[in-house]
Amino acid sequence: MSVVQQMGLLLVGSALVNNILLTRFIGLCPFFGISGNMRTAWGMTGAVLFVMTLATSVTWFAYNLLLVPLGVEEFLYIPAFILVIAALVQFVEMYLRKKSPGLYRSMGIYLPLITTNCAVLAAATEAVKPGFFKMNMEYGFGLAESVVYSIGVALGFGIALMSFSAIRERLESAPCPEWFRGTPLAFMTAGLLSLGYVGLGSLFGL
Amino acid sequence: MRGALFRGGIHPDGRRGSASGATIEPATIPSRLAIPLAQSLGAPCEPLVAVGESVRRGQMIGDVRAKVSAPVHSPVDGTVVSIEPVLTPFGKSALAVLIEAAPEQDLESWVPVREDSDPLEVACSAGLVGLGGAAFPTRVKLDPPSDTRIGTVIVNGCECEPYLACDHRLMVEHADRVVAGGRMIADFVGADRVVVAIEDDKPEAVRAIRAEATGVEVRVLPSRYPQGAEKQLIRSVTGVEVPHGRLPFHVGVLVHNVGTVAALWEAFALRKPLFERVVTVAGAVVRPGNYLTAIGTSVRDLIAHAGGPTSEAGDRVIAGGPMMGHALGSLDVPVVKGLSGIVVLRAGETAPVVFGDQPCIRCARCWTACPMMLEPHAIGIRANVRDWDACESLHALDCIECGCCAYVCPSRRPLVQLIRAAKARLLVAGRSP
Amino acid sequence: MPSTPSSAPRLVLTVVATCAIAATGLSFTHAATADRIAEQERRAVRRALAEVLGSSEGAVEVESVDESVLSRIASADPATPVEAVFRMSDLDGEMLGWGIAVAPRGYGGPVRMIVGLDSAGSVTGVKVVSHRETPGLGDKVVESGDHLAGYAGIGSSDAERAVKEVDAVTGATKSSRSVRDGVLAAARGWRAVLSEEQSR
Amino acid sequence: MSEWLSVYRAGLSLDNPLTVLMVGLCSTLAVSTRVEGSLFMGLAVMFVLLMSSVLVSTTRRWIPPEVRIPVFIVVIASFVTVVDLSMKAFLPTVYAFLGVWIPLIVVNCLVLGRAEGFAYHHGVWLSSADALGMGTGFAGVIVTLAAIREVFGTGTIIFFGRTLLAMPAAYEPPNVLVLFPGAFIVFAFVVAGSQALNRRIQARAKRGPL
Amino acid sequence: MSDLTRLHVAPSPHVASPVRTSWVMTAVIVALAPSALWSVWLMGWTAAALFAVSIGSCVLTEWLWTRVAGRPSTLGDLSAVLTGALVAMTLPPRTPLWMAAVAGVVAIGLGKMIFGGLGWNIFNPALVGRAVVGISWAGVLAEVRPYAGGWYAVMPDAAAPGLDTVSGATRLAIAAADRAAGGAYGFEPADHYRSLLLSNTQGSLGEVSAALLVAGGLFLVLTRVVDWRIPLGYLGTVVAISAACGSDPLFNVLAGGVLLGAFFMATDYVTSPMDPRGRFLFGVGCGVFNMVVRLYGPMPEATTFAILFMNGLVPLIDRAFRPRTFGRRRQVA
Amino acid sequence: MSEISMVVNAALALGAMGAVCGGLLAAASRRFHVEVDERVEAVLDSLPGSNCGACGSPSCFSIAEAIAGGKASVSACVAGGQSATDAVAAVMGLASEPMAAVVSARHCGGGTRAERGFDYSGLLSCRSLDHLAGGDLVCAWGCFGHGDCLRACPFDAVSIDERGLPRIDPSACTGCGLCVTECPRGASGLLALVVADAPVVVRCRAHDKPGARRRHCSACCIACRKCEQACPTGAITVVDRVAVIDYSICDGCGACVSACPQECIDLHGRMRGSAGSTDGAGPRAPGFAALAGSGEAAAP
Ligand SMILES: Cc1cc2nc3c(=O)[nH]c(=O)nc-3n(C[C@H](O)[C@H](O)[C@H](O)COP(=O)(O)O)c2cc1C
Ligand SMILES: Cc1cc2nc3c(=O)[nH]c(=O)nc-3n(C[C@H](O)[C@H](O)[C@H](O)COP(=O)(O)O)c2cc1C
Ligand SMILES: Cc1cc2nc3c(=O)[nH]c(=O)nc-3n(C[C@H](O)[C@H](O)[C@H](O)COP(=O)(O)O)c2cc1C
Ligand SMILES: Cc1cc2nc3c(=O)[nH]c(=O)nc-3n(C[C@H](O)[C@H](O)[C@H](O)CO)c2cc1C
Ligand code: SF4
Ligand code: SF4
Ligand code: SF4
Ligand code: SF4
Ligand code: FES
Repeated sequence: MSVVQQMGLLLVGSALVNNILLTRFIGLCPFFGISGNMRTAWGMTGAVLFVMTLATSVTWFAYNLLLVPLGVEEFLYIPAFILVIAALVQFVEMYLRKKSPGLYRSMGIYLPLITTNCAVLAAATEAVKPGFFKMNMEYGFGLAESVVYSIGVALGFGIALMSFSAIRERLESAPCPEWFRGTPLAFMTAGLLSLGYVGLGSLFGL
Repeated sequence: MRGALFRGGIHPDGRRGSASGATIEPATIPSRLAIPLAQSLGAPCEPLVAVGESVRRGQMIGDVRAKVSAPVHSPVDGTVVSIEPVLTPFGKSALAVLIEAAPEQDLESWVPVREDSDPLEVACSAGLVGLGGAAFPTRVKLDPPSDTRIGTVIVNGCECEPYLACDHRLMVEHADRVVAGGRMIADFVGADRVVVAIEDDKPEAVRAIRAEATGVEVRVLPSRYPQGAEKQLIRSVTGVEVPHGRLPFHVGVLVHNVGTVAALWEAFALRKPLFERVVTVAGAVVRPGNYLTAIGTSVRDLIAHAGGPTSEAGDRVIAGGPMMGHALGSLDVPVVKGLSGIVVLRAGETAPVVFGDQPCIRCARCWTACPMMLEPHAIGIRANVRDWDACESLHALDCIECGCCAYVCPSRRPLVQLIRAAKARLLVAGRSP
Repeated sequence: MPSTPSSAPRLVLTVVATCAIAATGLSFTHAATADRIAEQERRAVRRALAEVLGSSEGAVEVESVDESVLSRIASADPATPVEAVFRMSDLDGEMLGWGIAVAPRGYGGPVRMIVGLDSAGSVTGVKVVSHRETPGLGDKVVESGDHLAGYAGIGSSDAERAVKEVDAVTGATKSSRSVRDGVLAAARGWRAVLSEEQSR
Repeated sequence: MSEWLSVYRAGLSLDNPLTVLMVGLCSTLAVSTRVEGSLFMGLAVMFVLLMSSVLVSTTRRWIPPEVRIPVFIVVIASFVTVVDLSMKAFLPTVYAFLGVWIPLIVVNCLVLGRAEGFAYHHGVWLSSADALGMGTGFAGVIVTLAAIREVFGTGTIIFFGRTLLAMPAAYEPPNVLVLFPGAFIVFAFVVAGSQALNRRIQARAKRGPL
Repeated sequence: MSDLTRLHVAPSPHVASPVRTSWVMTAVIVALAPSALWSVWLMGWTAAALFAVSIGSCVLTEWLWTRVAGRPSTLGDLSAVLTGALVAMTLPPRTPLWMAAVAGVVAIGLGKMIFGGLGWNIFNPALVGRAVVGISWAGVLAEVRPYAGGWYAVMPDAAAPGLDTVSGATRLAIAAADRAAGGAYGFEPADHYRSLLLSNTQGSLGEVSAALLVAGGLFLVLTRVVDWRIPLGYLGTVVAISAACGSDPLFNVLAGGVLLGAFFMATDYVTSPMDPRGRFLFGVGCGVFNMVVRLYGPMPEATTFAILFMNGLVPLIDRAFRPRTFGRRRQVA
Repeated sequence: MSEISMVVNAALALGAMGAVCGGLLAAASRRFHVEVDERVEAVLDSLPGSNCGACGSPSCFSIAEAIAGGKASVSACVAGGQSATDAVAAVMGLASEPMAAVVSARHCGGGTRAERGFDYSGLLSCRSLDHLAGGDLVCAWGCFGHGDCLRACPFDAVSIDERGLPRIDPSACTGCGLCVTECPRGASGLLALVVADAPVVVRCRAHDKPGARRRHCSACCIACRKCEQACPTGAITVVDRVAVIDYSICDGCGACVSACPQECIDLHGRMRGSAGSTDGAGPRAPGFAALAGSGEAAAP
């Protein structure tokens, strides 16, 4: 398999087949929390893409250049990763707020949400720590694969979030029964949305 | 020039009982007329006469100092009996001069329009307004901003509404006036091209105009509603889209209805003010026809003149055509300058009763039919939940209320009414289109 | 939020102190649990190994083969990852057979399983240790004793033919195939490597 | 004490983390295929919540706001690691089921949300009430969800090898309930149910003596 | 009421086209009828019972729902009948009747009414019902798939070489197995054209005759009930991908649920985009998903999931493709 | 690895990361420090938060910004009334401005008792109906009863009663006036804001000739002046053919209510000596019940 093919499969696998939101239940709080509005969904998608890629690269270095050499990866990876991510996100937020108010307004306000988004930690850990998720793909990537992988995850996050948010926008005016309005309907929709992803299960053996 | 025609549109049928074969004949003058003082777009007139005063045929009885307005004239010799609010056929309440017609009427003479070297003043004091629907003061349209140049005058003879035939008959019977009037307008505004646009379902009118047509072009357009709508017509004739928020003169075009053009000719050639017009009475009436009717005649009298309703008549009477006209709540409303026809619909012919809760099935028929290329279903849904901002961003204000969307909707959603509600709301909030 | 920022050293110190304390605490926790975790894992493996050989946990001695042997076995069937190979004997040191841990691809992820082979290279049993197959569909295959038992007795020499006689479960072909792949990989590994290894 | 109780109770119904605040959804939907695992998930979250709330509320005076998030999150991560390692050591079968969801408690929005939103602003006493209330509310919903999914989706509820509840033999369990679409769909109904319940509680509160 | 004493006022327009929602649904039902009747003829009472049960459960669910909600019945629009018929057509002939009933309840209850009824659902109700049942009882459905008996015996199926090597599988499954085995079964797609076109009893009820489906589909396209872009995009993509990947294009069009899906299910107004460009893209998306899963996925067939997946993207597609309002440049999203 | 060295390694690793992260944030908090106006938050907390728009701003947040920035008065929030004004003034450290508490009141009692001049089908919306042929009510001042006011009210203060008329709950109404703007006849006084404790309301605002009025509505004010005579304080007078109450004089005795032969005056706010305060559920309420089932009066 050529490198391009491999990266392509990695992208399809991480974005669609193993869609982080709909098939693996990671990052659901923002998925439901901020999908009410299309603009916000856009902003969040951009922010997640940015942070996820950055966080994965940084954790890759922290893991392979610090934790593993010191032999403490087994029990320190959780605090170490999340510390790096939290600090990074907070730093970016402060930076944007000061230096680029425009970008801050469109993207920065989602950053605090992302600090504690499971998706970022999960994607980073998955890409960096071998065997974290039991999946058909071989993990414990090199830096390049880790980054491609996290981009894929972020794209999958974006696709699901945007389509879900467009759906919710349409359902806003729906005459759905009073007792099911709002949150329950959103979950129902997510359930049916994920039905389509069932069909992608194990595609390309991913 | 892009594409031949405007996009969208529909082919409504139901021209049974249309009056296209009936020659224009005068309607009887009723004993009492109510002449609303607000008959054109813009400022309402103030009465120039007092109760008890006697008035002459053609005498100006209302006027106002405003750029956008048009004076009104008495269509009869008679006496002012009252000045009070009446309901117009379009559902608005307006102050009207009530005149008791004198028993003897001289139908050949009138108080002539004041002489003036400025044609605009003549057009104004003749009370000319657009007879194609919106009753926009003609004077204003003849006076485009000095930085624009009108290259083309389009005489709108499409008459695309089902049933209506007054424009058709005017073109057949008074082709000379239409052509001469069109050229007259071209002279005023300095246009080098006059186009008479006629739908292909009126071959008789095409022949008549062609016979007279010196110095004007005749464009035969496929019949498709709303071919006669100004922006769509300009698109069909010139291939240019009037940009959003702009008026026809921005693209160098002036559109006038054939009735307006003929009335303009009369104002200049015969010095006759606009106090009567041809009104089609069609549908379930005994004698469908085109009646030269004095402004102020009540619709009840006019229908009576046409022989009254037949046994097929339902309970809906339309002022205007069935696509854009207003259903009347009472027959005691006066004929006004903007009223081109009265249609008595047959029972069962009307669009079924609706209440707005039939769901949109997203069939996209309205989407395809809308000549303004809007998304009527979406505006309707948003208007229903009072999301006016969303309506605005869906360009609700661009809607021309042609009714194509509601006509084709298999779910019979009251789309036009919903959109109109949104528009009213947005205009109140001061959002300009 | 107070609008005056705290002093920089204080910020750094707070974070470093927290981190240091946390790290220390965690190393002690790790120290306290590490042995037990390792023991748990060992026991799980032994239990599984004993099971596929049909004997009891207390009655076997388990010994991993060395890396070079493992890699030779793995290369016998490159399509299926081989994770570990154990040599098993009874308490007297009598050779009982082999346990080969393989991880073929299933429907939802790798199906990690242990294939037991006796000293003649015949399959003694198959046990799936962990998997991500669909509940109610694939998991019926990999968890069903009956289906897995179908592989018992297959000899290494004609494994390619014999595994086909085990019927795939309708509706879960892919899961069925993963078990078949695993057994096949074990058999091939035995044929290529262990058969001689054993005689040494 | 009554304040403690009312804070505690809020987590159970009107401020339930899952059905009202909608935080901590991931692990809930992911592990709620089995009652057994869900119960331990609930306990693990409750433990981490309680420990970190207590620690945060006692030390909050010394933590500068600029670095509070990193500090909290390290604290939380440490407790999570403790749970992770202990569960691996003492409950290997449960751990095998919960898998990555234990490490992911770190980013369970519920935990940090309460540490920052509540414990940072309140004393130990109330923070413990909040943590326990939220924890109980979380555990209650996740176990309910798991019970529905397990009994209808597999036909039985098996708790440490013992069958607690079984559907009649003729029942063909629909797998969709234990797959990911089922998680969303069943949860939709659980939320609808709890909203109805909350409305009744609120209505009663309104009607009650003034 | 010809004396015009009491008038009726309503908003314009005062006339309307004769096409009504129930008329549209009837047209689709009529287009489906030949296939449905043919499947009943071929497979006898089992098929008839399946139709009856799934239509019945759809209709009953909708009726009960509106009744409990205290709203007027919406059965008159006939969409529930259509959903029921389509549910049946996606099921294999020997499906247990209780399963068809569940599919109907899920289709109407969870797929449609809970969103607010006709017009509001995001996902194709029939496919929601089918997918839920398919996921829930995949094993059972796999077992009931092969059909033998009924009046089918009258019309012998074309001999299918290699059929018995894999028992009880659809032709697509055989093709997939053959592909996986590198052609070991010697599967020859062309041998199956005839039976796929006329009398295929190996698949679900809606797959009995590709010819009748195409006829019904063309009827809908020609009467402008459905937009040609969706079926064209869908089928065109299926052909293109199979040709590019060395699979028989015609076989891929005829076999499985692609034709039923392309003409009758992807075209559902409610769950497909409104813009012509969007519709084409939607069709293409369905085709891509369908073919990729067929060729590289674990399942031999994926029409259901392909359409459901694309349904989820429809609101997004709708937002991306909006008409350019007359006189305006481009729509700002 | 010995236990000690592991502990040291661990502390070292995490400590180092902590140092880097802490340092980064410390530097950032310094370099990128931004002043935020906390008063915006505080003002926002004092507002009702219903984003009703009655103040003319699109959201509570934007008016909070304006208030905090000194661009709007502390009493800008119409809906929040006196309590919001006081709270905002406290935040801003300014003196509170007294506001006259008002509520909305309906001045029509027709409903099912008013004649409709034609049948109507279309949206059940007062505004839409008003656009068509001037509305189906013969009375040009009356209430259509399709509840545009109800839909406009952000505070759920309006309901439609069994006579097909909106009933405004004075305890829920904040006096924001959105219903008045929304009502197509709000401008002619059908809905109007009155003092919050207005005890009684005249349910008619028609100005045509009482004789004609009577023909198409059995609930109208007939300008008989019986209320004028009954009122001990002289608060109620007939002006322009309809009774009008001067609330600065009215003391809520209710004499006019029983004097009116048309049942045209009834309770709105709290009557003197009575406990409840509901709109329209006056002494004659039971009589109204007989006119039930008028919700869809326009349906043919
Ligand atoms: C607010 C407004 C302003 C207009 N101003 C002008 C104008 O300045 N010059 C002009 O020629 N026409 C003007 N028009 C007339 C329109 O171009 C159009 O001819 C008229 O409204 C009739 O429209 P109809 O298509 O609805 O019948 C104006 C129309 C409106 C509504
Ligand atoms: C939907 C629609 C249809 C119209 N159809 C006609 C028509 O058939 N004939 C016509 O003269 N004007 C029609 N009009 C009015 C024209 O747009 C335009 O206002 C008129 O021709 C201008 O001429 P006037 O100012 O002399 O009335 C229509 C307007 C609309 C919005
Ligand atoms: C939700 C879902 C879950 C599935 N899970 C499995 C599985 O666990 N194992 C498996 O082999 N196939 C699984 N499949 C694949 C299908 O059952 C597929 O049809 C089957 O693998 C091949 O069909 P056959 O067994 O009829 O030849 C799943 C399919 C779906 C839709
Ligand atoms: C062309 C067309 C195709 C349809 N296809 C389906 C379908 O595949 N499944 C279904 O449940 N309903 C179908 N319907 C019926 C109806 O539109 C559908 O139930 C709505 O989604 C219900 O809101 C179809 C209707 C039309 C007009
Ligand atoms: S009424 Fe408006 S929205 Fe409807 S078709 Fe005409 S222009 Fe388009
Ligand atoms: S025509 Fe009617 S049903 Fe069709 S999309 Fe438009 S509003 Fe919806
Ligand atoms: S008060 Fe006005 S808005 Fe309210 S129901 Fe009456 S007419 Fe409609
Ligand atoms: S009843 Fe009117 S004034 Fe009172 S709160 Fe509601 S909308 Fe505002
Ligand atoms: S628990 Fe909230 S995003 Fe995962």
